[in-house]
Amino acid sequence: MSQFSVPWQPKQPYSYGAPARAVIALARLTADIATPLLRRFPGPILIGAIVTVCLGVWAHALVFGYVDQRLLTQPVADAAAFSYFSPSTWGLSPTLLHARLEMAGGQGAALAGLLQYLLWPVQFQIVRDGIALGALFGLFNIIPVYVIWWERKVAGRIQSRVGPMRVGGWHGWAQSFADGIKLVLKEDLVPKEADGPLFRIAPYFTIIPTLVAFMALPLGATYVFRELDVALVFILGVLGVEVVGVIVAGWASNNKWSVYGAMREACQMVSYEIPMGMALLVPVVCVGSLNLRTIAESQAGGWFDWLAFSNPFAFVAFISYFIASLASCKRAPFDLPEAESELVAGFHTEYSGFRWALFFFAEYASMFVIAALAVILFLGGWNSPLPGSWGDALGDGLAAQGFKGLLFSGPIWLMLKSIFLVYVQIWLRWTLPRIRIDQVLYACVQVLLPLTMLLLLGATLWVWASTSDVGWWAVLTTIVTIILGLIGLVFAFGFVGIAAYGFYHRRRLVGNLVIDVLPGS
Amino acid sequence: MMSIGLTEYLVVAAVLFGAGIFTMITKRNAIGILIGVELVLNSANVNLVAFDRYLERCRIDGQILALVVIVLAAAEAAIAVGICINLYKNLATVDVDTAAKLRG
Amino acid sequence: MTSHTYEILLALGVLSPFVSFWILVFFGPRLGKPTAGWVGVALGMGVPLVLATVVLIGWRGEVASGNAAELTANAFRYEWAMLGTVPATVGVKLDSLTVGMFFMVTFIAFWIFVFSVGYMAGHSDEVGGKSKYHRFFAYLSLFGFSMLGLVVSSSLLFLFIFWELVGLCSYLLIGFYFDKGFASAAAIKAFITNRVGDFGFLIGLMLVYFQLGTLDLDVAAQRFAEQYAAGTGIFASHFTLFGWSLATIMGIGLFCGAMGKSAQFPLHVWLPDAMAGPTPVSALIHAATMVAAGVYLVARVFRLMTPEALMFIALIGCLTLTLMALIAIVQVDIKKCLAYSTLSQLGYMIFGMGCGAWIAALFHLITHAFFKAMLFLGSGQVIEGCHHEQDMRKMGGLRKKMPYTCWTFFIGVLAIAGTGIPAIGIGLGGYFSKDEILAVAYTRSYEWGKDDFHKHVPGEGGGHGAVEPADGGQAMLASYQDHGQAHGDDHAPAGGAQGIFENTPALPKWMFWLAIITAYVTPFYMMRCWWMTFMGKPRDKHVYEHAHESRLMFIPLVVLAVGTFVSSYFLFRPLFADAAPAATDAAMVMAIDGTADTEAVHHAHSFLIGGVGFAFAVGFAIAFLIYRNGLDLAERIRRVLAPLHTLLVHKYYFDEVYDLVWVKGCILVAKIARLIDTYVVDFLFDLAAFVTERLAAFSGLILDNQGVDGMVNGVAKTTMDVSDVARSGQTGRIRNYVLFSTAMATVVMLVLFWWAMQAGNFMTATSAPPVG
Amino acid sequence: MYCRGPEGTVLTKRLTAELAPSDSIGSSRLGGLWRLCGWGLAVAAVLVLVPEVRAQQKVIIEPTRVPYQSVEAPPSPLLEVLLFYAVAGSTVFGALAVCFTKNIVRMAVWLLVTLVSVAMLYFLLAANFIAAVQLIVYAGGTLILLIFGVMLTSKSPWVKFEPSKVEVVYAAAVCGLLVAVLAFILTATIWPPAQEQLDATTVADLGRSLMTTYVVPFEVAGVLLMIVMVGAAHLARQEKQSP
Repeated sequence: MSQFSVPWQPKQPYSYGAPARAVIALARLTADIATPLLRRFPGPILIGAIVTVCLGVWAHALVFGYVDQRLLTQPVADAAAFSYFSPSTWGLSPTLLHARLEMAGGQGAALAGLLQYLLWPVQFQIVRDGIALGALFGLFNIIPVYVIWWERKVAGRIQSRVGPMRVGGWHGWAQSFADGIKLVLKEDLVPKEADGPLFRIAPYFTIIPTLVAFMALPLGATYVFRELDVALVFILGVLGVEVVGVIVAGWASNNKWSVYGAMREACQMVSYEIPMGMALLVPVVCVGSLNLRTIAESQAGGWFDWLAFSNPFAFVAFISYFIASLASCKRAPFDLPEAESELVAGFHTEYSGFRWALFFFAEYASMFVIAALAVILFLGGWNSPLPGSWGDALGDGLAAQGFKGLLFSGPIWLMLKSIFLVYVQIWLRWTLPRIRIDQVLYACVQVLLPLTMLLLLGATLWVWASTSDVGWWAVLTTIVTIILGLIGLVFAFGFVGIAAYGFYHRRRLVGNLVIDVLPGS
Repeated sequence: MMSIGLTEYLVVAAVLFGAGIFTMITKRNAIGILIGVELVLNSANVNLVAFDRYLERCRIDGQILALVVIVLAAAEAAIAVGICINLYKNLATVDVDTAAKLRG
Repeated sequence: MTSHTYEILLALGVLSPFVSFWILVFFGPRLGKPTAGWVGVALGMGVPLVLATVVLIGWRGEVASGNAAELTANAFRYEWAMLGTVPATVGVKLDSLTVGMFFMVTFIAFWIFVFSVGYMAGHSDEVGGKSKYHRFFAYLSLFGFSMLGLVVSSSLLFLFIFWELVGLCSYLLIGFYFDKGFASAAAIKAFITNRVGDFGFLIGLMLVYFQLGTLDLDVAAQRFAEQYAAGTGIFASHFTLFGWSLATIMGIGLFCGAMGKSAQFPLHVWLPDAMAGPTPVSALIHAATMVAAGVYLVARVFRLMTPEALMFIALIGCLTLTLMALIAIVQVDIKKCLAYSTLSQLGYMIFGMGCGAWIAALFHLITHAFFKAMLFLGSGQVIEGCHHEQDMRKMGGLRKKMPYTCWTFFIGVLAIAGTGIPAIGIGLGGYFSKDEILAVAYTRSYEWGKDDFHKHVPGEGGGHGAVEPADGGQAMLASYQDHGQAHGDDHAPAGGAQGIFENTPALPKWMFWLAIITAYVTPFYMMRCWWMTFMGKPRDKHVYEHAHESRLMFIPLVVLAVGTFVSSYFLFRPLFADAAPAATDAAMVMAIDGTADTEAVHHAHSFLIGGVGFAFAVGFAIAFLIYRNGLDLAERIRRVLAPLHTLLVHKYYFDEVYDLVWVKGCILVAKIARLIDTYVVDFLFDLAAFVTERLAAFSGLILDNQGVDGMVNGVAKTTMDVSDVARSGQTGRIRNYVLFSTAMATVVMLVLFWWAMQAGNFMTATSAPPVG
Repeated sequence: MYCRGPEGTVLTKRLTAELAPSDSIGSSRLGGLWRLCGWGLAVAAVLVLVPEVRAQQKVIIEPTRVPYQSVEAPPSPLLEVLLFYAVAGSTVFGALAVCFTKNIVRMAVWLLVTLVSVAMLYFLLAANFIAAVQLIVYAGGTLILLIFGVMLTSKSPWVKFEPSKVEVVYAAAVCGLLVAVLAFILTATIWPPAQEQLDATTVADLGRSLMTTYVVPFEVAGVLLMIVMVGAAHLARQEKQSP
């Protein structure tokens, strides 16, 4: 065993159960298969994965569009009262389905008929919901894992290190999986003086609302689990519930630092929800809807149609929202509830293992949610920056649809933009110092709150003025849009340029550091 | 039982109401009483929204009233917590029985 | 441009100072001392001035191309709320009056703002160690917002709201140095005096609301005319008070507001005291905003005035212009002298309104605004330069130290005196505007009722074209139109006015003569003021040595001096003459244009040239003779006329009389009440107590021990028993109360339920239709 | 004899002494008789007045209205029924848990369960906006305020104040009776038949109502919120340190 002699009784090695062993085996298998490939072809695999995902999404859209058109719409049209809750399609037998298809005309080709039979379970709402929930849960799991990995990489680069490099091979791509396995297997400690039930349940209070927020968050025009007409308010609401978990965790730990962290969180969260909500009202006022799909589709058409560039108030509101959302998901420089240097990790001081991991899952998932919300509301959602008229020129053929789905709209664009905003959050965290609690509250009450109030008022007046029939107003709007859009373009190209410069000169920039001798760089 | 109508919602609201009253009666912590009040207000809101849904002449009105009640409840909670904190400052406890004496 | 464009421009002009106000309120302390002021200048008045210029130029084009009436008619009205059945509309009253006033207010106020930056640079702005610099400009911005809002309001309701805001701002600004007792007292005095006037305004507003059933100015005028035609509503014969119809009461009520704001005769006491504020504030109040608001109000509600009300207005204006001019003669404080001259000139304007000289009064308002702003800023320059010395007796000879101020001030003196060369058409300010008021007054006094008078009335018979822009060459325009333009030709009584004004009396001649005499007094006191300040020899070495000019402060002076020249020469008069037709829907407007050639104009001209054409020379000469060699001659005259001088120095003892009547009166009533309390009420109490005591002592032995005691104790014990039962619930614990009330509610519910079951109609739903 | 309760003993004694001067003067023989009369009067008043009130009540409560026949409601979709019972169950469970929990923070957590369940009830009632507002305001705002208040006022998580057992028994009896009566009355009432397939009320409709018909309550609520903000800040402010 150990060659060190320790003063305490060493624990007997824990014999893992069958599920844990299975997980470990699966992980090892994955690593064994993926590592050589990734080490060999990192670039092609990455690009290929992105393209595959795009094509998969496009194929999914085609198939489900077909299902909706051929299997659901036709039978439902003659059912008088179809409601979402109606189970009328639950028990539809293949025979009956076939009969209905015959009644509908049966002009489909053999392949179409085969497809219909192959896909008949998909017509049932409950089956589709099950599939969608599974996909959602997978997305919900994979996002934090890779955002955590990315954060560690970015942090490393910012601090002139390289970050995780070993696990899995290419740039330590499996680091988060390894951490996850470690955390699952760690002992779940509950302090003796803690309020046990609350302590145990608190992490779930943070993670479940985030998952629920994903349900109403559209990733594309049709990629939403439940399209709500009040989706924006709903997501704000459930993200507001998330904070209860943090507070309860801090309280139940029965630890002074944790309680301080919890109180800071409560204070900060309740304060910043107001400017955040008011900044979010700006696009709502501009578009006139709380439905996220309506808001995103109103920005279709290209870079200059994005809401942030259409209106100076929305431009400032975007920045205000971003700042307030940092505070509301307790990211740096507003990470006072978990300040390591002052509160020894604050509300999750006493947590370990899986419950600790849940907090981090929730944090990184909600980072993505607020970034996606910003993208949908201000940065055109799933629309690409390319002008929509270019896409119209392609026509409506199948290939053209795929091409358009790849280039002009679709979930991939939303993901790219959201990931970029997540990257900005990470970037801010590793470059800005934490601010004091009084500065936090000052910034909210005396700066952001009046600012967002003015923005809301201004946006209202802007919209009101836009409805008037004054000729030169349109000219003014166009000019403002072009100016704002150009500012955005300059930022975007500047960002890309600086990144390219840094990448090209990465060795020169860090000088004679160990990066030159480490593998994978 | 297979038909969900107004009555079912109202009965749920009635149970909420009873629970809220019970909480108000059996708690000596001022904030506990406040929680009871929130329950009672919620039961009223369930009633209002149920009427909104099921009675034709209450369309919109019920939801508007529910909104107003939510606003009032938020305001009431803010003030009540302020009072609790003041109570704690003055008496070093939030036991409402301690606050029952008239002498300052 | 469409009318919406003008409206949006004007609305932006109104909102810009509001934005400036909030910016200064929130970020003022951070902007620091000069920056906050410049923000106020740029956003508070610079932007509105630019917009006002654009609108003015555009509007002149519209008037020239004849689109103005259509634009006015197309103005947008937003229905903000329903007050009962009366809609409260928001909108911009788009006509020449608004455009002209808007430009005047923004132009003058802009230069006053600029001046303020320089003025406040040298002044202490701290109270209790905290700078109030940004607050000053915030107040100024709010003042600008209120005044501009007042000007553009299309509804009486919003006019009243902005009206009150103007009052509030004047209160804040007059009391800017609120740590000094006299300033806060002056602010309170201004506020309370204005409240007295606003009370009347409110009465008038309520009459409009209840009787005319609208708050929109246009609709109100239309209904006014309709009600006159039908003899109903406010013209119903059973509604009279002191022989006045309700319409007259309404008109006088509305005018009461103007009396307060424009400081007319009985309510004028606040204006001289308002000098307690910083000098730019005085300039702002006296030239562009506050006092102009009253005249503007009368011009706006002119169509709601009956002849009786107009006569009342003329009377008040006449009294004001005379009495205040006399006081100005004896003032030694430079700002107070200017204040009383303002009062007198306001009297002229109101008098002109009362006579029907609508255009001339507004014209006078504009010219007066320019030169009075300049005079006040000049006085501010003097006071600032002379180390906060305001006594003119200690000045003298300042022309060498502050030449710009001296000569711009002199231009102001010339303008206010109405200097000009008759029959050539060269003159300044009052020469055109004031003399036109006098000409109209002359016509109203002497030509009125003559048979041939109405021959000069073009378009007689009530056609709408009776009044045309004055630069169109119309000679004398006296239009009497009633409600019925549509059937205007049906009644055209020869030689008499029609409609509501057929009974309009001639102006009493003494009013006209008082105005004429005052036209001689004005040049005298203004020349006296200027001479004492700038000419002669220095009388106080300390003051003289300190005197200097500030660049930032004299630029506005020069600009306003140029403005005085420009504004005198019929720049604005056509604008108001264009606005006048809209005012004559139900009212009477007279205008006299010097270039015309008719008999009545000749009468007026020949009289006025002889009467007041050289009044300025006479006044100047007298002042020059008296003050040429210092103050000795003036002192001798003062001794000779001591009683009169005392009367004037004490301002006819108005403050004392108000103090005696209202303050002391209140105290007297209180004292009398106290005496009654002490000697009558207390006596009765003592008597009752004495009697009761004797009776009780007498009866106690017999009744008390048995019957009364028994009853009292019984009642007490019953009460005790009941309260003992009731007390068991009074634990002072909230949860017990909740428990009891819930139990009671449950019981009540059960009982009701039981009764309802008994009655057999248990709580059936009320909305569903009965089955079967 | 009137001194009861541990708290107000001294005060009550003094009051008793002041209220009953007759004891010191010497009680009269007729006092007892008057006392009897007082009680008799009270009883007579009750006996006379109650039938009077009842008679008047009768007039009000007996309009000539034909009782409606009960219309059998159509069965609801299965999923809706299942969801309703699940959500109603969690609502009721959460509410009861709030009642019977002693620890104040746990109460708040159960309150969270109740509030979220009520929000889901609103979703079932097709009131999406109210549901979202319930989540934001109640779950995200009010509840956190409550927990915040607990944190500021509690010395230890285990401090408990308990009422007496008798009170709990009374409370249980009264509330049980209340719920029973309410449930009985509600189930005995015949409501008008529900509307078929109502769409969810759109936010636009709500907004339009708030800006037209209900503009006064809307504005009053705004003013109230502002007053409350000022008032709460005043209540919770730090006392100024005396120099």
